[in-house]
Amino acid sequence: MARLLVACRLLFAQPGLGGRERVGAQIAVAAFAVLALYPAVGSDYHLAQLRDALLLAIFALSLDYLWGRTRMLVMGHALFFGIGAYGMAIATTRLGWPTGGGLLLGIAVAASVAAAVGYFLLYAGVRLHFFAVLTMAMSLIATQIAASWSSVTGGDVGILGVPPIEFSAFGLHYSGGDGTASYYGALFLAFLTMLVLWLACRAPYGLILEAIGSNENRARTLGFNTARQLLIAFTAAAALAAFAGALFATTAGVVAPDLLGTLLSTEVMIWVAIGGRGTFIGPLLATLLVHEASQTISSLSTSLWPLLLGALFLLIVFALPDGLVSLLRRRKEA
Amino acid sequence: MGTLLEIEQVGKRYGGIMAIDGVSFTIGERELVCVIGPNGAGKSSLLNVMSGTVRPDQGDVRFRGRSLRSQPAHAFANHGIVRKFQGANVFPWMTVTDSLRMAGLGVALHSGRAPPAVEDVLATIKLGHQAHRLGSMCSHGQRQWLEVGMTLMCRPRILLLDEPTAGMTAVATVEMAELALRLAAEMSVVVIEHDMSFVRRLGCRTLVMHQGRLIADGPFDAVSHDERVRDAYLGRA
Amino acid sequence: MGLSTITRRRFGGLAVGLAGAAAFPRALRAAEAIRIGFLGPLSGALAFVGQTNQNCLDLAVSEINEAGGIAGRMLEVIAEDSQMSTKTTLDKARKLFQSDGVVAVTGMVLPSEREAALSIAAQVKRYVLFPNFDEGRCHPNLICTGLSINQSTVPMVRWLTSNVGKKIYVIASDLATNRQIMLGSLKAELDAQGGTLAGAQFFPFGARDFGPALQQVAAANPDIVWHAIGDDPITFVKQYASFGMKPQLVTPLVHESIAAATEDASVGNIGVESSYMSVDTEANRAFIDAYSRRFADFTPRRVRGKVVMLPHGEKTYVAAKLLSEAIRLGGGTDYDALRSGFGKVTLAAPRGTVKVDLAASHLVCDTLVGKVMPDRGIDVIARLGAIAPVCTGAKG
Amino acid sequence: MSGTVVVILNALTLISILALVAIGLAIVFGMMDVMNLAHGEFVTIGAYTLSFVQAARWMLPPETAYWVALVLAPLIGALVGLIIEWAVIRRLYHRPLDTILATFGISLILQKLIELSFGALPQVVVAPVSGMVDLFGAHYPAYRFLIIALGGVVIAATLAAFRWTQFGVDLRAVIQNRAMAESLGIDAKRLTRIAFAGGSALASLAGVLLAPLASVETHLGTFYIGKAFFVVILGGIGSVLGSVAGSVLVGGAETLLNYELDPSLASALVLALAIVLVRLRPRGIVPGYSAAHELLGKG
Repeated sequence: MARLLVACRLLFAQPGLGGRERVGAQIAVAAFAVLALYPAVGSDYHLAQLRDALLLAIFALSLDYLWGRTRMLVMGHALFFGIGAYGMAIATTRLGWPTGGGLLLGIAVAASVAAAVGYFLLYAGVRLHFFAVLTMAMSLIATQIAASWSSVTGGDVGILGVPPIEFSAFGLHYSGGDGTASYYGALFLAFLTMLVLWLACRAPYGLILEAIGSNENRARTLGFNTARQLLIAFTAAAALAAFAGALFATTAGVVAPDLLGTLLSTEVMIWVAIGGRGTFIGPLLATLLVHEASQTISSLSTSLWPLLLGALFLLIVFALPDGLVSLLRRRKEA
Repeated sequence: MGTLLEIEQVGKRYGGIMAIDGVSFTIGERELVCVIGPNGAGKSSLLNVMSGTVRPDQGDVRFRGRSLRSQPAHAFANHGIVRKFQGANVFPWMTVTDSLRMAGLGVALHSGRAPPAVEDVLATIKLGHQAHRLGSMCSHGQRQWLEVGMTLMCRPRILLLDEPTAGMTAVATVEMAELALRLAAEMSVVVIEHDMSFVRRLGCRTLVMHQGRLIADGPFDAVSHDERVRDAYLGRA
Repeated sequence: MGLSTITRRRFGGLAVGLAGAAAFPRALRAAEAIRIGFLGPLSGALAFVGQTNQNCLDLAVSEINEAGGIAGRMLEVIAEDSQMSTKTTLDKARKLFQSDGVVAVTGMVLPSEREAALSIAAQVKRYVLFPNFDEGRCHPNLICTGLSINQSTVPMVRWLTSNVGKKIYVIASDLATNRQIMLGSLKAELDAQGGTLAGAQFFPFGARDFGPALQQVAAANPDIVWHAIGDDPITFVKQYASFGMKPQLVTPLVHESIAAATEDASVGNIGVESSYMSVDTEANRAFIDAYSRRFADFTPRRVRGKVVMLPHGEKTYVAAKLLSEAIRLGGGTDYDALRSGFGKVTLAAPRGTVKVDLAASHLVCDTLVGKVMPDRGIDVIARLGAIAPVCTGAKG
Repeated sequence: MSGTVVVILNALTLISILALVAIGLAIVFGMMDVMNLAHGEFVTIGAYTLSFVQAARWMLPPETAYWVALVLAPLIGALVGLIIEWAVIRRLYHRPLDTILATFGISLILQKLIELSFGALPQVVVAPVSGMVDLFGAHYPAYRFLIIALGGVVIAATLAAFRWTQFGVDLRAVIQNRAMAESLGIDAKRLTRIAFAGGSALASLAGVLLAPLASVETHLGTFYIGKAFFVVILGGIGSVLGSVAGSVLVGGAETLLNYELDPSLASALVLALAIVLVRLRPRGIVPGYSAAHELLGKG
């Protein structure tokens, strides 16, 4: 126990705030302030839209933690988001559990799947593209299972009637069915997630992940059990994705097989890539922006949006190789 | 002087080539050892086996009598066998300070003992003025020092240095030799080198490898006069 | 007609469409219009179905508007692409209902799209008009303009056992509705008629090689193969024909578009539907002619001189016409007015006279048996009458 | 007896197509470390070439036009491949992860361009031969025999070219050690370009072979790309023989399991089996020497 405390102190000791971090922190505080004031002006529709985007931002942060720090790409990350969503839906509609139980079920199943598969693959030295493609395969399998195993998952139609989260604490009542309340809930959780991940990764723990990501062999010879570290990071990312998925299920009210599928997995990769891998605030804001932008683009022209979106991706790759955050950085440095 | 590491009949094959062929020797506590040999003699392969980076096909590596044969690379480091790579293998996107801080954590978490102070190691490797420079921005020589610094953060019992002076100025080479001699007072140090003047300066026990075999083992002066060693270097063997 | 001309016209049309959209801000176009939402797959594997639905909705709306609108108010379509994704369907449904203020949405193809749209519609008390055949889903906010299982599969099995054969093999997409409801109803009716189920196989979406399945079917030697490969009926029909399969192919997925895309492979296939392009009513002739004129460039493919149109299109067209009648009869666009309106409608639809059964969320209309002729047209070879819809799927 | 033959023939049909799609992917992946998510679109391009040539006729009956398309499709695939390589891929050689984003964008654009040119409606294509043939005691569609034969010949030719021609030797050299190959005077950039175009051509050829069995629509390729990636990972990145072996394994297992199990379960089981196999042979059945492996240790 004492040893665990020592380890925590070693791993999560916080260094002073660096110059570049200060810029990021300012952006984060400004973004939070703007978003917190948004309900005063936004319509119900835009509020609900932004709330969903904030939940998806948690999902994006879970990938950013993994991909940005350990360079480990999960091409089927929606697998865990979907498991979280299905866990919530099955627990609340089939088993009659409260939403808290659904949250735990989704997270527990996702973390167990990640731990089992991760142990199996990571300890065998499966990395990089191999790992990425295999996770894509897992998401394909899961989509198929969700569509076929209809007695549990509702099949292709999915599960309907997932209730919103409701709870009372300290004499206050929170109701996820209320637009403004659920918006603030999502806002709080998204920024809390970002804060926690940022604090963890700016501490020495983040250095370890960075070292493993950039040169695993070297890290191993420095005494790090790299496979175990990667497994922990993978499992944590899966749990966080499931958390986001479970929350999403409560606001959407339905879950369907494509929540586990490759399209959502690709989208989350794109959000993180556009925001700038490993920057946390970048992917969070990118999720909000890209989600809104792709909604707008696809409403602008129902027939041409794939062209516009495809062009946007190419533009980002060539014009903003390090994501949106690099734009700010470049300006700062210039 | 007790025995710390035993290399016993180690062999490693790559395709049709025996990179290491039945090599045996021991390394004592606080012993300084140089490994020399012409290109392709199997020096780096030997170091890979000694540090657990590569698993041998035959033979055994024993640390204080315990076999490490089936142990993963990180376990070697946690036992105190820490290596520096050839050609300055640093982390490009980490500052010097961050690299050192990170390097100390692995072993520290395993042993429960705090790592050495980053400032002390910075002073030892003379990079105090470069503390906030990124690994990728360091000169080749600075990276060599940084690599050594990272190994020191692991509190090594046996330090394995693969070509520590490659790309260094003459002055820095002298400094590296001094550091190696100083470190040998606290730990065992094994150095693989090409630079004969450096090896001569260390003036320690020297192992000579040739075509995967160990052909000589003794004080540098004796080894350097050995007929077989001369033949090997001149390509007559 | 050369391909290059199609291409040019298509691109030209796009350019004009874009310019038009840019020139007239949405708010100015129709201040007092009643809005109806289109939400269907305009991209992805089912884009052709979605686009056909969109065409037919546009056609119906312009006909309504040319006839003076609904009590003087014009009808306006706001279209969104569901992208075949649940998340996007939720987002777009929310936009249509909450931001654009549409009275109802239609155009969905997949049951998952229907459910996603319905979950938002229920929150805002609006209607979803689902233009596809389905498992018999019932919901207070839903009206399906296609046949439910008890209107299609059940009478069809009865007809088949007395006219074609008693041994049926089922090959279907691996969907919950197929596995549980379709197969269950089919088997129950088959048992009741003294037939036998020779076997059943379910394929995941994206399955493209039916060789092994067809070999097993041939070994089972049924009289009839009932197929419901929803994601890619064309591939299935082509492979079925290429293996020289003997049993009669029967499917709820038979229409002129598939017949035209499969060369001779579909000829002789029997289908069950609520409408075909060849249905002989005045409304249908007018509808098919108008569609052919207006969407002559939509696809080069023609059957019996008319532009190929899917039965989904007719269902969307009917949905729009039903909605406008319901608004007129109910005297308003809110849920209660619409509900009472739907209860009163009797519409001369292309497929024939239809009424709404509110309790069952479906229409009352004739069930038609069609057969693919060598000219790729489909003839109605039997009418199974108007069967009252029953909830076989989920309720509420 | 005849049942077994048909099982084998069914497996061979799937294997031929999978292998043709996967070979190009494996080479590009191995040589350039590029995960080309737009590779499936070349299959679509091939299928649309067939429907276009058959629709245009040029005074040929569709059965004859098929053979024209069989020659034309690889050329068009190669041309489009060259353009994409020149415009995008070559600029991203050192940014493997960005290629995922870029090629996903290209895939979206290509699909939409095809749809804009030909419409969303599935295209009509006609097989050059029809009817059933009795061979090896099996009653089997003639066209499927043709797929197996043509696919087999092309795969064998590719294998031979990779193994015995100077081009193949150079290519393998680049895959194994790009820097070394370049220092030996091999023009790696040119070779990469040719390999990319060649891989695209093979995928387009697969598209032609496949088209008469499938629904020719703009998403045709996407159904194969996932499986093809899988075949490559399983077979060994950068290895042509590996891709063939991977195809045999995935195609064979899926066909066989289809006879015993529910098809959904079968394809899920194949993917799960493949994961197990990758665990046991992390570098694939026939390990290629690829940049991707080396990346593991590089900073």
